Amino acid sequence: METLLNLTIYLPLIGLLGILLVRSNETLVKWVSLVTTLATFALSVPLMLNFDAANGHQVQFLTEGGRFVFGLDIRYLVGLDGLSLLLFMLTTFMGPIVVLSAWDSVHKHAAGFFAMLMLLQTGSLGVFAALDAVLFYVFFELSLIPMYFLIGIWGGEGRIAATVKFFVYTLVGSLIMLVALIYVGYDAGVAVNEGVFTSDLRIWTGDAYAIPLAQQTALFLAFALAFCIKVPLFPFHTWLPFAHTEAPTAGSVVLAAIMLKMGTYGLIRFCLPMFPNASEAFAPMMATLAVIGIMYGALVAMVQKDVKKLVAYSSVSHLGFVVLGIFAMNVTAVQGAVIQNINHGLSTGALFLLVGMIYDRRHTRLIADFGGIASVMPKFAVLFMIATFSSIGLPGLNGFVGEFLILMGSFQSTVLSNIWFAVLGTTGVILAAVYMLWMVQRVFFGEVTNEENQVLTDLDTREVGLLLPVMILIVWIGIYPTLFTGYSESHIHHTLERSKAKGEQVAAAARTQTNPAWVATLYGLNDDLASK
Amino acid sequence: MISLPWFLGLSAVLFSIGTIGVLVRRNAIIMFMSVELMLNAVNLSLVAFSAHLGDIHGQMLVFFALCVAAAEAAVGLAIIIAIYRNNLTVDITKINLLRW
Amino acid sequence: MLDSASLLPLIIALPLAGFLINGLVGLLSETYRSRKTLIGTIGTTAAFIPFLLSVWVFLGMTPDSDPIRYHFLNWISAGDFVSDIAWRADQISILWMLFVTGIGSLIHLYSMGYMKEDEGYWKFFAYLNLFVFAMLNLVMGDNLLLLFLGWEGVGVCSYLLIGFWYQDILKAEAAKKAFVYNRIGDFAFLIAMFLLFRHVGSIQFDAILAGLGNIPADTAFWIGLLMFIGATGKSAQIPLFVWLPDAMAGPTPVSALIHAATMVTSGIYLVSRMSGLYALTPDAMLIVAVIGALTALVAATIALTQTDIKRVLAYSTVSQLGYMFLALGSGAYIAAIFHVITHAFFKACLFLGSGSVIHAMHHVEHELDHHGKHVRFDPQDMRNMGGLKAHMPSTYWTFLLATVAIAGIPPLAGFFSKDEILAMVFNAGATVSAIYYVLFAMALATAFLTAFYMFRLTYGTFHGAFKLPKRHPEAAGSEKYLHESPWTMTAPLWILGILSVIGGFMGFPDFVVQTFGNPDAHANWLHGWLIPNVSEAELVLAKPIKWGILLGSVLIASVAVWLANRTYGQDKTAETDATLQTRFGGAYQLWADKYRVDEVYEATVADPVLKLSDKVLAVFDLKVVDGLVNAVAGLTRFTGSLLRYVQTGNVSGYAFYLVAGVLIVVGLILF
Amino acid sequence: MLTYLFILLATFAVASAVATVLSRSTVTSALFLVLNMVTLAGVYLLLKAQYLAIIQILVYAGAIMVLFLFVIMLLNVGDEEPVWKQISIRLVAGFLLGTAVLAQLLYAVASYTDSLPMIATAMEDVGQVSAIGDVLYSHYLLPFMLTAILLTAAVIGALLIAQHRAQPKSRP
Repeated sequence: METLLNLTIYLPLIGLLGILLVRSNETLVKWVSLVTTLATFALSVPLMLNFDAANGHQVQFLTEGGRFVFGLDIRYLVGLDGLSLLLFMLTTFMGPIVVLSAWDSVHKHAAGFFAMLMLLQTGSLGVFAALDAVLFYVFFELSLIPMYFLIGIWGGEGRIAATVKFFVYTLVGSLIMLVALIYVGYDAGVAVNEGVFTSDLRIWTGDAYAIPLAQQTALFLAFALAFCIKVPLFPFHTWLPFAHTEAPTAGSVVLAAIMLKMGTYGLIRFCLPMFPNASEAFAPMMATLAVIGIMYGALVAMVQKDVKKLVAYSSVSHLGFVVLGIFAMNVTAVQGAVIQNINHGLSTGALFLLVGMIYDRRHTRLIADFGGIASVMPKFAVLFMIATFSSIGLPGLNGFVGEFLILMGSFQSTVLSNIWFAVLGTTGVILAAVYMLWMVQRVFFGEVTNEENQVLTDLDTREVGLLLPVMILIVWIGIYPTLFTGYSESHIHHTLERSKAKGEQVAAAARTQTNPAWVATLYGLNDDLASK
Repeated sequence: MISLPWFLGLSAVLFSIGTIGVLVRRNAIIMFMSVELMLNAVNLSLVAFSAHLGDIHGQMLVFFALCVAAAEAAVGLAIIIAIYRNNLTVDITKINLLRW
Repeated sequence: MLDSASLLPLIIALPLAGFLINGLVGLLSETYRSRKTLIGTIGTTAAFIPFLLSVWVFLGMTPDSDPIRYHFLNWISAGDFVSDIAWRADQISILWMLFVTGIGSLIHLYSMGYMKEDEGYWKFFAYLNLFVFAMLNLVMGDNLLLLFLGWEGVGVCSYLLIGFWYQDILKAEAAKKAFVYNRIGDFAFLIAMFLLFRHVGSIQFDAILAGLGNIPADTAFWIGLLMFIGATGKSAQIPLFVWLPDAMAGPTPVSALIHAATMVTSGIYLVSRMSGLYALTPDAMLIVAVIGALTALVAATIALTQTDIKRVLAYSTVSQLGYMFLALGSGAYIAAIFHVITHAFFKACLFLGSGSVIHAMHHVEHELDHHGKHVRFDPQDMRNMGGLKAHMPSTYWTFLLATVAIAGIPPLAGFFSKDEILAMVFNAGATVSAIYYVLFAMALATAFLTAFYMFRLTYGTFHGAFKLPKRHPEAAGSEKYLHESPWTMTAPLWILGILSVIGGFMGFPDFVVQTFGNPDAHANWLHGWLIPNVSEAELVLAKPIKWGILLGSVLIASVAVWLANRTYGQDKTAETDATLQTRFGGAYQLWADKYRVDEVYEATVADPVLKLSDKVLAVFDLKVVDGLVNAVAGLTRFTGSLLRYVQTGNVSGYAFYLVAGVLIVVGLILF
Repeated sequence: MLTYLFILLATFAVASAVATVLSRSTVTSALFLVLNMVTLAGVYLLLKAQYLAIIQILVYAGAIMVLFLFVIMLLNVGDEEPVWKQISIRLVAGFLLGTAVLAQLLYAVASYTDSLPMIATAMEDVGQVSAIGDVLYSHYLLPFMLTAILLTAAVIGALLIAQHRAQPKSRP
């Protein structure tokens, strides 16, 4: 099983070599990529089937390499647990779909394009499987590079500006994280690893290692900044609409479905267990930003003239839900956030795929250029409607499950201790209906006003075929989400429980010594003393 | 017997003269020679320390510095030749390709 | 002997199967789409068999039997929160199941005739089946979340069906409007659910009932209020009622099924289901009653001025729904449910009748076209109609029956339910608060108006002369094209018409029997059926007062009918409308403008939000949020642009920096 | 005796260094540098570093400076104006900075004079060729080998850089 996991991660690299071998033959390149991604998915299925969901909090299929940097405890550690499994599976699942979506639309340097997709695949899989912080960081950045080229070479008109913004913005965030990461590595090394730098996440998040309050604050902010830019949380979201609009369809899909998830994944993986006190202290702030993001993203999406931009802003809104769920810090909400990660990947991924299909035909994405499409492209309209309803959270489809659990959880949250976060977040449900349905109305309904739309052809077998698995999953998760939430349940449960215990332990230790005034205020050390 | 500070003082004077040469001359070759002068000054203090401490490693360092100086001279002069070919001058004030 | 519990999933699954068959096969196969009889039969059967099964389940139940449950699967579970997909049939939900599937299958049958010419026939039946599926989930759900699934599901079906002729952008717009208004209600519903879970720890109905004691009084008020706001969205009450009249853009069978008989009553279902909760909070009940009475009156006045036959019925529906909420607010859950059922009968009948009329008018338009006279007129405008009585007897007679029923003339269905509501409101005035007396007066006024405008409609449509030729001279002689609808359409009309006549006897008032016969007799079957399951307020009025209210309501209805006959009876619709307009002046104008609610919402909510988003937020996003990011980047660039002057390209310059730097560093070490 | 010799050598060294820096002609400059190297070799002898003194003359004066002279003649660079006639800010600043460096270095030497070591007893043997050979072929063997590679690389690099290209690029 360990071998299988490693094979799954690196198979796309092998595929990449294959692509380079046959690079002059476009057809062959496409088939090699398709077979590679399909094989990757096929290899990952046994992982899911053999995963012991009841022990989801334990790392499974662990590969433990030796130290590969002299004098530092940096190891090759990959494995899956309940948190990463679903995202890992989503990544392998989206692989063939993304390749298929680019089948007929990429002709410029096709080999390069598909090679980048393969590299991206390995990078993303590595991010989710890595259990060593340095390894995580390496994969985190590795996935950035192919995306930079995907947007920069195969993007639209303003691709250069968009890709530079995307790259620099995320890189700035992750460099700040790198500084924090090195600090934690040495600190943990001194504390629990005989003075040797360690980046083993099991040690970092383990019970033995706790970070004092003042340091927690700075480190939390550094990590959270990196992840919030990646998510992206309001007000760090401005790279997203540009990147999405300029990216080729495949790029948009991977960006929305997988890369944004690295941010929310990081928040759960690093921030909650390592900085329990800081997470709790900053939870209201993060939740405020998340709620602003939910409403703000929705309102701005409402007035967009470009379909892709609209979907991009809707992502800001949806991911606001996820962040809200994470910082509600109870099992219900965090579970909702985990499943909403998957849901957003599916529904927004599907929307980007669909927008890409109509773009291939009409070479425009402006809402005003369409109208009455439903009459000419019925299959397209049906699939688009399903994706839309999933995106606006209709019960019975996947989007609802995540949003509902997040809102339910944050409403009951003791950390947020204020129902208004959930109440205001719920307005996103109304706004989502407004902007999505208004767009649908303008694109699909009414008479066909534009002559060019009169001759559009409906989706062909390839296009329907690549959307069908997504649609099936959308319905499946909507009706039987327990199957999916079951994988992460015990992990979330353990993480929250242990981080709570660790937080109490750190706070108790802090009370026995004098603290700077801001620490005492931020973590309410004085209040507790007074009340005791 | 001459004490160590005398040698060091001489080294300092030579080093400073070399520095001034690098700073004030415009001829690339003379600047280069000034650099050699500075190098020699440093070598001198190394040898002096080595002798006064009775430690041979200082002299070994000078030995290797000499080798590096030789290599450096070869490459540096080659560069000067290349520059001269392109610009027909060795006046470094006229060579400012890296200007903003 | 069939086990009732195992029938429940079948009841749910059949409409879903119908949807999947018609929807998927229709989408994929061109030939299947043309086989309309097959499609219609599948659709109708998928609704009718569940009706038979529901009857079977119903027959196996007694007023105090336990709810029948079927647990299908564990739907959502995360942390403390658990929700199953499980269905239940109890005394309340079985009533809805019966008339949803019953009226549903009648309307399926009707649609086979009505939609015959439409190319979206397969889609229509698929949507109808999906609606029945969702509606059954709504009423059979064993917990609030499954109810919510049905709640949103019927919203989607309503969206799809209102926008069924989506080529007309106005219809698509109306569909979106309906969905969004419903969503506003859903928002409140969700919050209510969160609050409830917070205090009770479950959203399963029995657990909620058991845990009501844990809810503090003020929270109970908020939950009650929020749930009611949810209900106002779905059941078109003030302030969210404006979507329903626009929803008439959908095909008429849809208006009959969704926007009159079933979906719009789900708000009443919800409140009745939560009756135990409302019993804790009289304040919330008062709000429900006030809103209900206001809606009833407001909608009735608007209905008075409308000329579109379907819009009159739509406002009438809103008004009657207001009546039901008034009943709920007065603690008269049984009366409300009673009115839901009778209303379903006569309002479905009225809508289907109007559909039959519209069908005929379309036919006229079509025939005129066929004969080369291209007359464009609105087939729903009653000013073009008149005298249809002679040409469409079945439609006329059933329509008349339903009109009499809604007007509250004994012994038709509407009379009994309306009278019970009036009595209960008066009762609440006597026992709870004097405000209910005001509401009682409003209810009486509404009853008067209802009878009046319904007869205005009937007279305008069916009596007098055919007015189309008068308005469009080219259409002279077009009355010969008028014809009665096919049997698939008239049969449901007759069934519903008869039900409107006899339906009221299921709730025959006890005191009438008690006056003339056995003083302990119970004639009110519905009361006996529901009383163990709802927190009904106790009727304490003395018998003479009850008689007084009964006679009073009959009197008011009769006066209204007599007045309508006098003013509208002799083909004087236009003239009387004009007289009313001069007599009431500004008020009439306000009614005709529908109280300008749409315009007010547009001006106070929609426009500002859109402007805010477009002019402020979208600009803010680009200029301020992104501007800050760019400013940081710009600062870096600016610093660079200053620092680049250090790069003189001059070797001795660099040498200077180097030496100076060494001086400084060594200096720092030395000193 | 040795002291006088040191003073003599030092005077020569400083004078030749100044001349190297200030002379108008590049060739003169180079020749003065050779003189400087030779006097330094003398100073090395005073320090009993015979091996280095010889190497200094062989490598520096013999090889490197010959290379310099070759290049100077190859390029045939003309004489410049005397340094003192081209007074500019650069010149003044250069002299000031150089003086500052000198002051700093002398200060450093002066302030640590007391703690500097006196001449070691083993000094006699340190500079012997045999002593150096001993260390060079044992302890410093690897760096010594690497030196060979470095010199080879330098030769190849110099060849490549100085290679005559078909079309010299004009200055952009």
